[in-house]
Amino acid sequence: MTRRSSIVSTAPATAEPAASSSDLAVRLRGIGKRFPGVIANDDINIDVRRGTIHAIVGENGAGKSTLMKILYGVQAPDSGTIEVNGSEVNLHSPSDAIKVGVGMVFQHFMLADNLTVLENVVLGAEGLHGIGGKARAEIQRISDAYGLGIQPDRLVEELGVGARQRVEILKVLYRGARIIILDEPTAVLVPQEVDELFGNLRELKAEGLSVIFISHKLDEVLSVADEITVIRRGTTVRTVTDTAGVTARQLAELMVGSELPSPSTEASTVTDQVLLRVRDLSLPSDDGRPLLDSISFEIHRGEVLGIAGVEGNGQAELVESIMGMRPTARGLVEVDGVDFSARTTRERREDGIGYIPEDRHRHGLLLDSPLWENRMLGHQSRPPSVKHGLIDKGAARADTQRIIEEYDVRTPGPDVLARALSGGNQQKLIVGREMSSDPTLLIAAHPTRGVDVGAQAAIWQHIKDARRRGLAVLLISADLDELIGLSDRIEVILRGSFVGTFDPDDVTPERLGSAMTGAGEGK
Amino acid sequence: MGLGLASAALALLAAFAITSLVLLAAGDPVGDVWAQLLKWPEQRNWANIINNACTLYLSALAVAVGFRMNLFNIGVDGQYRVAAFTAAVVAGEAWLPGYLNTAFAIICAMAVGAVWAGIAGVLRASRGVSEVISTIMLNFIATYLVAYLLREAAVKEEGSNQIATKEIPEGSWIPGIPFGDFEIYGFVVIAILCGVAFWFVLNRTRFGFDLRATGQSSTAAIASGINVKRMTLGAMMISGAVAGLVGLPIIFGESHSYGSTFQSGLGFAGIAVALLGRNHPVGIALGALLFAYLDEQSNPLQILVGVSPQIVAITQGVIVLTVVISYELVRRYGLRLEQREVARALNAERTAKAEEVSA
Amino acid sequence: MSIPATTTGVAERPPAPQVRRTLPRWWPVAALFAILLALSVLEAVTGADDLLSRGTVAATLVAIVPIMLAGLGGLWSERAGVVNIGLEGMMILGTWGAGYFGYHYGAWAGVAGAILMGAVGGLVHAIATVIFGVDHIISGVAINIIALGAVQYLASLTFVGLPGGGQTQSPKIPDVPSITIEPLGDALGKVAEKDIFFLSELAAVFQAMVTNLSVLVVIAMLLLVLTWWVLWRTPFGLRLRSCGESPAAAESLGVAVLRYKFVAVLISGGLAGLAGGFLAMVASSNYRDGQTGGRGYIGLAAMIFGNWRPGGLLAGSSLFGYTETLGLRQGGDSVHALLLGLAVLALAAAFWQVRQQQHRTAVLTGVVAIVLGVLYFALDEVPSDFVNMTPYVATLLVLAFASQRLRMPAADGQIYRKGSAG
Amino acid sequence: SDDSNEPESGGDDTSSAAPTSDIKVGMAYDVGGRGDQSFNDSAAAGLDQAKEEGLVSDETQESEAEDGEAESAREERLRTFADAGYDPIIAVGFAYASSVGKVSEEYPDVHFAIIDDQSLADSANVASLVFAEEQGSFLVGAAAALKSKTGHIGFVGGVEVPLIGKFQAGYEAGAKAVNPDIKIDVTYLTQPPDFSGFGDPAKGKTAAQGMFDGGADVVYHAAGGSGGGVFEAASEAGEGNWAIGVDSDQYNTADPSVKDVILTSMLKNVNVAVYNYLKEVSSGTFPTGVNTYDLSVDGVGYSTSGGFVDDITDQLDDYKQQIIDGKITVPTEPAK
Ligand SMILES: Nc1ncnc2c1ncn2[C@@H]1O[C@H](COP(=O)(O)OP(=O)(O)OP(=O)(O)O)[C@@H](O)[C@H]1O
Ligand SMILES: Nc1ncnc2c1ncn2[C@@H]1O[C@H](COP(=O)(O)OP(=O)(O)OP(=O)(O)O)[C@@H](O)[C@H]1O
Ligand SMILES: [Mg+2]
Ligand SMILES: [Mg+2]
Repeated sequence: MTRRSSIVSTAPATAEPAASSSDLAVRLRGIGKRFPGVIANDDINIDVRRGTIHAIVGENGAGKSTLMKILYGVQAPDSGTIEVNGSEVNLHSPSDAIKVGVGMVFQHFMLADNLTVLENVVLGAEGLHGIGGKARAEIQRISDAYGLGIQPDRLVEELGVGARQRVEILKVLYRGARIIILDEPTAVLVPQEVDELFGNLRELKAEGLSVIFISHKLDEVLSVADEITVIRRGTTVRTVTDTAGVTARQLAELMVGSELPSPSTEASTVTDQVLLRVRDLSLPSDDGRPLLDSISFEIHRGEVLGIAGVEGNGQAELVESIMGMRPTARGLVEVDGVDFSARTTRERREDGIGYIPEDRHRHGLLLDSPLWENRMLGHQSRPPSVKHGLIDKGAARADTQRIIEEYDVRTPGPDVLARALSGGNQQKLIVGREMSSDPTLLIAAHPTRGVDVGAQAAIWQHIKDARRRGLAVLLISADLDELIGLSDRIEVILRGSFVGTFDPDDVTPERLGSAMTGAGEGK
Repeated sequence: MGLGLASAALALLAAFAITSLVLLAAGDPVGDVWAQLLKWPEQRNWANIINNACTLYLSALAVAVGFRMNLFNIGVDGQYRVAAFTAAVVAGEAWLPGYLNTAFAIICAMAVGAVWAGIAGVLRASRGVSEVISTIMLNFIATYLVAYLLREAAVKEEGSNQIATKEIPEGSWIPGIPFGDFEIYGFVVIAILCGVAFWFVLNRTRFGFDLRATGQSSTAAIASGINVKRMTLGAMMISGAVAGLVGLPIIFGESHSYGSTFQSGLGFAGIAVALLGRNHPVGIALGALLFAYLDEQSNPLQILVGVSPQIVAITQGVIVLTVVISYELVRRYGLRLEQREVARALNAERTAKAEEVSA
Repeated sequence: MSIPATTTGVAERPPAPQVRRTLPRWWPVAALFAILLALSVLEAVTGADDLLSRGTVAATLVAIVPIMLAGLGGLWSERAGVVNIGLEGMMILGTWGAGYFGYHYGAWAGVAGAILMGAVGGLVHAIATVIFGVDHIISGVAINIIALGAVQYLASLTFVGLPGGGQTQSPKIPDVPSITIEPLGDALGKVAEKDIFFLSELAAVFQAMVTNLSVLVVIAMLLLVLTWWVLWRTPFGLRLRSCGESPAAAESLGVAVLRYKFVAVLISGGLAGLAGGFLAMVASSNYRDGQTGGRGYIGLAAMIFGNWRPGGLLAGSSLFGYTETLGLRQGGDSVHALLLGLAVLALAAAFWQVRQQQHRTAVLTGVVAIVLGVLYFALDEVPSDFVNMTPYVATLLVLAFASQRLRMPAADGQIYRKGSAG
Repeated sequence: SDDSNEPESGGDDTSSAAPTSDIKVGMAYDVGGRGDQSFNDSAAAGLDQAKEEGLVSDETQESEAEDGEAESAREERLRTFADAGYDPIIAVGFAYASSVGKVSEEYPDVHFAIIDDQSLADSANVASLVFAEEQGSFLVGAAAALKSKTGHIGFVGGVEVPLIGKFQAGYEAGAKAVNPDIKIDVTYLTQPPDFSGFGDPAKGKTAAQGMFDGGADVVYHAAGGSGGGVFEAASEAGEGNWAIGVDSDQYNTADPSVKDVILTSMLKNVNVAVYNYLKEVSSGTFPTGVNTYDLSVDGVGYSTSGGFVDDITDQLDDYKQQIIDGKITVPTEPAK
């Protein structure tokens, strides 16, 4: 094994055998996969050494998930060969993959909400320890061994994201997988959870397991991975074996294939004009415990207020209450001096609130409608798309075309179904749509979640530009770097209350993280 | 479009084949049956076909309104029953003269249909009761309710064992449209207008957009500011209002009263037709005509060929199935074609590049 | 469709440590006794003595079974994620199967024939929905149309000319055996006649269960228990349910989703067929056109009412079967008495809602209670049409008050294609 | 007539015996058709008898209605018969009233008969064959009251239509004539447009069981095919409980296991009406106007098979005579 000091390292083309194949857990050669209209994978070559964490990075839609699904037998490749532990395998279904010791944690959780943790874990592997007491004991054993802290008899729907993530990993371990694929496992985790996860991964590695790890967060990748493969437009462009020798920036450039613009820190544009005033906003839940507990804050024109918090502490409820989507919310919401409390969601939108929902598939898009109809969604009471209650298709299409161009949405045109766009491009369309009505207040929940670095920078730029024009922004994000970089002020939310205010100029992700988990103190 | 036609043709062919197989297996005269079914209908039969298609069309339209919003209104049957009864009673009482009476009765029918469907809408919107179940229950309740009211309101003709509501005065009948030597329901015009309105409202108005959006994703609809509960109620009531029209061609064009032999089961047939027509007004029209055609042509089967006319019920059901299956098959075939084209384009690109490099 | 990993949203609640009140395991038994007690009180107060007579209970059992079996069919298929609105059609096929095979080859052949014919319907539904990915509702509706036409056509081919047979009915089918435990039945009968409050009613209930009880009723109840055991206590059941909750997750763990769905729909059809067979063989004694009378749909309603669970399904079918039976027997009086019971119940619910701070619903419920009470005192007997409405109105009312607690399998009704995991 | 002629069950197959007549009859049945063991079957029996006796050609043809069908479907059925040369055409059941009215005008040269309806009495080519069901029902009502020990009897109606109301009205009047204080339970199985009450023995059984359990000891059914369930209920209710059949002598057609509980049957001789009609047609005259079959012509009556009413025939025949003489007028609608 040679250590090279340059990022210009090996591209494991067939010409150069990277390591003796006995050392390899997985060896992919010439993998190709086409979807109607898309080439997801094209001549992919990757070697994963045993006992390592191998990261795969690439832009949205580069083909990472597809490749992993091929390795896990969900989808069949159109061409190429897969070797696991030195012998070639034909994977027709996940059960084939499980048999050869491959396990996968998907980008989107693969859990049945209405089943218990136990049921989710033993499903498909009932032959190992049955579905009863023995299985429960085994789950408990694994959970304790890796410190996963899992209660087997809880319903999955009662679990938070972090716990769900751990259930997913436990599922893989339960099956005795030696090769574990994690597709963007950190997207929804807070730093502490990420650290825990990485701790778990290192433990696995120490036991000789191999981990394939996909993430858009390049510094994470650099901190945990032993080797990194970059994929661009469906092909492997490079494998980096010396992770100490590369920077996130260099990786990003490999991913997009060009130089990145540097994100410039900008001067504050905060004015003294209060735009959003929230007083004593409360939201009771069915069981009496408040989801939001007397929250009060203000946002000025030109100000970005960031909300940090572990997922499930009331961020979504806060956003939805301000948007008028929660009928049981109590308290004052005032925009530009006008009381909005009694208004419907539509009226709030008409009167200047833009809304980027955190779950674009559920709240942001009509997946089976063309883009121009998606342009109308949430704006169906306003020109240019709709006039006097009638739809102006021509105008809607034209304005969609404008968004496509201004926001660099990669699509053949406005008549394509939203479903056909990759996640990042869907997100850009939503951002473009919400900006197009010149809102005075933008509520942005995880505006760049799952979006690649290139698109991320573009979305940030759009938000910054609008802020300069006087836009007030309520920003919710799990990406603390994003929060710190964009916000003028950060509030930490914990169990439905604000527990601390931070100045982004002098706060570290670690301090935020401890405040979010209740371990630290607010100011 | 070409593929769409192909799928329809494929479906009809498959239904033809399956029906023939059934007949063969049963030892019935296959040739004679098809000769009767495919015989060119006489003018009189055409008139019947169009008339029956008219009621089917309205019924299917009512179902389709719900479908577009992901609401499954199984209750058209009950809705049209209460509505037709109401229209017959109101028109029979003739509180207003001439066509005013007609118009008033039609409005009453639509209102009653809307309210009846609205019960399911309210239950769904406020209590989360599945409209499938509530409308089924409401169908049964409607049956008993109308039976009771009919006995209360009925006038019995001397010597007849039928009971019916008071006959509508002739001035309030809707005159037929001449069709050769025969007449078709004047209500056909209203049905066509309903189809046009259906298309326009759904595709060209904000309300229609809201409705379709809610149907596609209620969560996205909420986030976009649509009041989903109100839309649910609204869609259900519109569906019910259209359902209220279903029995009216018969009431105003033929029977002029509501009696115990009033045609039933139109609501369920409407579901099949709506599905066949893919919830599109033109498709529904074709589906309604096809179903009415089969019904009409099969009627004499027993008398002329000695085969139970129920054979066409099998054909009709099979058509519904084969249409959707063939649509799916054709769609998959189209996908594969597209995939192959992409591959070819890619290969061409590659060879071009390779040549460039070697050049 | 990809399954979003996020947990927040309007419908989904963030994880809240739910205060789940754990009821003792025997609560259904307690509830049953409470209901019987309430009915006894009602009998005593109103003098309507048919609410809990042996005849009522026996007829109720017979009325429950077809609905329950159909609902069980729905349960199997929907637990695997396939909506089966074609139950009605499969039941219809079952009635013919019972008539044909029962007449020619004897009672048990009739049972087998009913199951087989229902399974044929299930097969069509499975092929359409699982293999071709047709919308479940469309396929179900088509099956209902086809089945109705098919049995009428088949009947005209097979029953015309047989003694007692015709276009619309089969000859008489031999009976499946019934069970009577005579000494016990007699003893219970004596108690039942004594008119001791509650005890006599209880005796009547048990007497109905040991007198002239068709074996098919017993089999149906066993099937209910078996369903619970298979679906909730075996790996096969876990896999099957996972296909209805999250087929993508199931496939990602190597479960052959399509195969499980296919099998589930077949079983569903068989059960619905048996439901039809029961109608033809036990509830009456031959095949008749239109015999099912929408019970397939009602079975579906009972299943939803029962929250997609066997116990709940039994409760739903019982509500239905009971009110239907009351209506047909001494309908006017019994339903009249029920009005009073309902009024009291609604009043209690209203008070409870007041305590729960749900004032608007409380007012609504209170109004309902008053209307029911007024009706009770204003009428001597409920007109027959309204008597016949009872089961449907009751179902509607109960759903209106309970439906928020219902939860259907998460992927119910969705079309699943292989390779959609991830 | 030719006794070797076997009854034909429809169809146009050429029978061994040469047709003795060229009268081609078209029979349009109501829902249920031939084989319903009830009303339609009775009409079919009349036709069969006429064929057997060579009064009409063997080339008859039959067709039946479907549940809830469109009016045009009924009309088309009649037209198809007429176009195919069938004459006369017999419409079985009042549901055909308006169709016969319409089609008979379109085909003035074709002859029609309709059963259970007299709204077309003035038509030149329509014969109305109607029955005094209330009179026959009166007699079985009297029989029920005479036989009842509990003073409590029941009536199960198939579908709540005016026609069945006549049965109920007569039954109640007859029972009250015997015992003015008698208690009569009445249940209808379904309401139109749900006509399944004529073919749902399960419902019939449950309803009758309810009555027996409640103390009734005689139950009369006018419920077509559902009546089988009423008989079963009576049989299960045990000794001393009776059922009364309807339309034909059901003692002869019911399942042997329940024969012993069939006290009597109210005879509504549709077969006689059809046969008489065809006999007249074969003799060259097409009847028109209203042909009422009542007690005086034995168009309705009660049966004595089984001998269970032998002890009361005198009283029943006395009532019969009073009705024929007009001393008793039987109501045709149940008292509210
Ligand atoms: N089932 C599918 N059908 C059609 N196209 C698909 C399918 N799955 C993936 N694709 C396409 O293949 C390409 C690669 O997708 P893939 O999900 O592998 O990207 P990715 O690298 O994982 O992106 P991301 O970072 O957004 O997760 C995309 O362009 C996508 O549109
Ligand atoms: N069933 C499908 N049919 C067609 N295309 C699909 C299907 N499933 C996925 N895709 C394709 O997959 C791509 C991305 O899918 P995926 O679910 O992996 O990511 P996403 O959630 O959309 O994006 P991100 O992960 O970046 O947030 C889309 O562009 C879409 O074209
Ligand atoms: Mg991915
Ligand atoms: Mg993705």
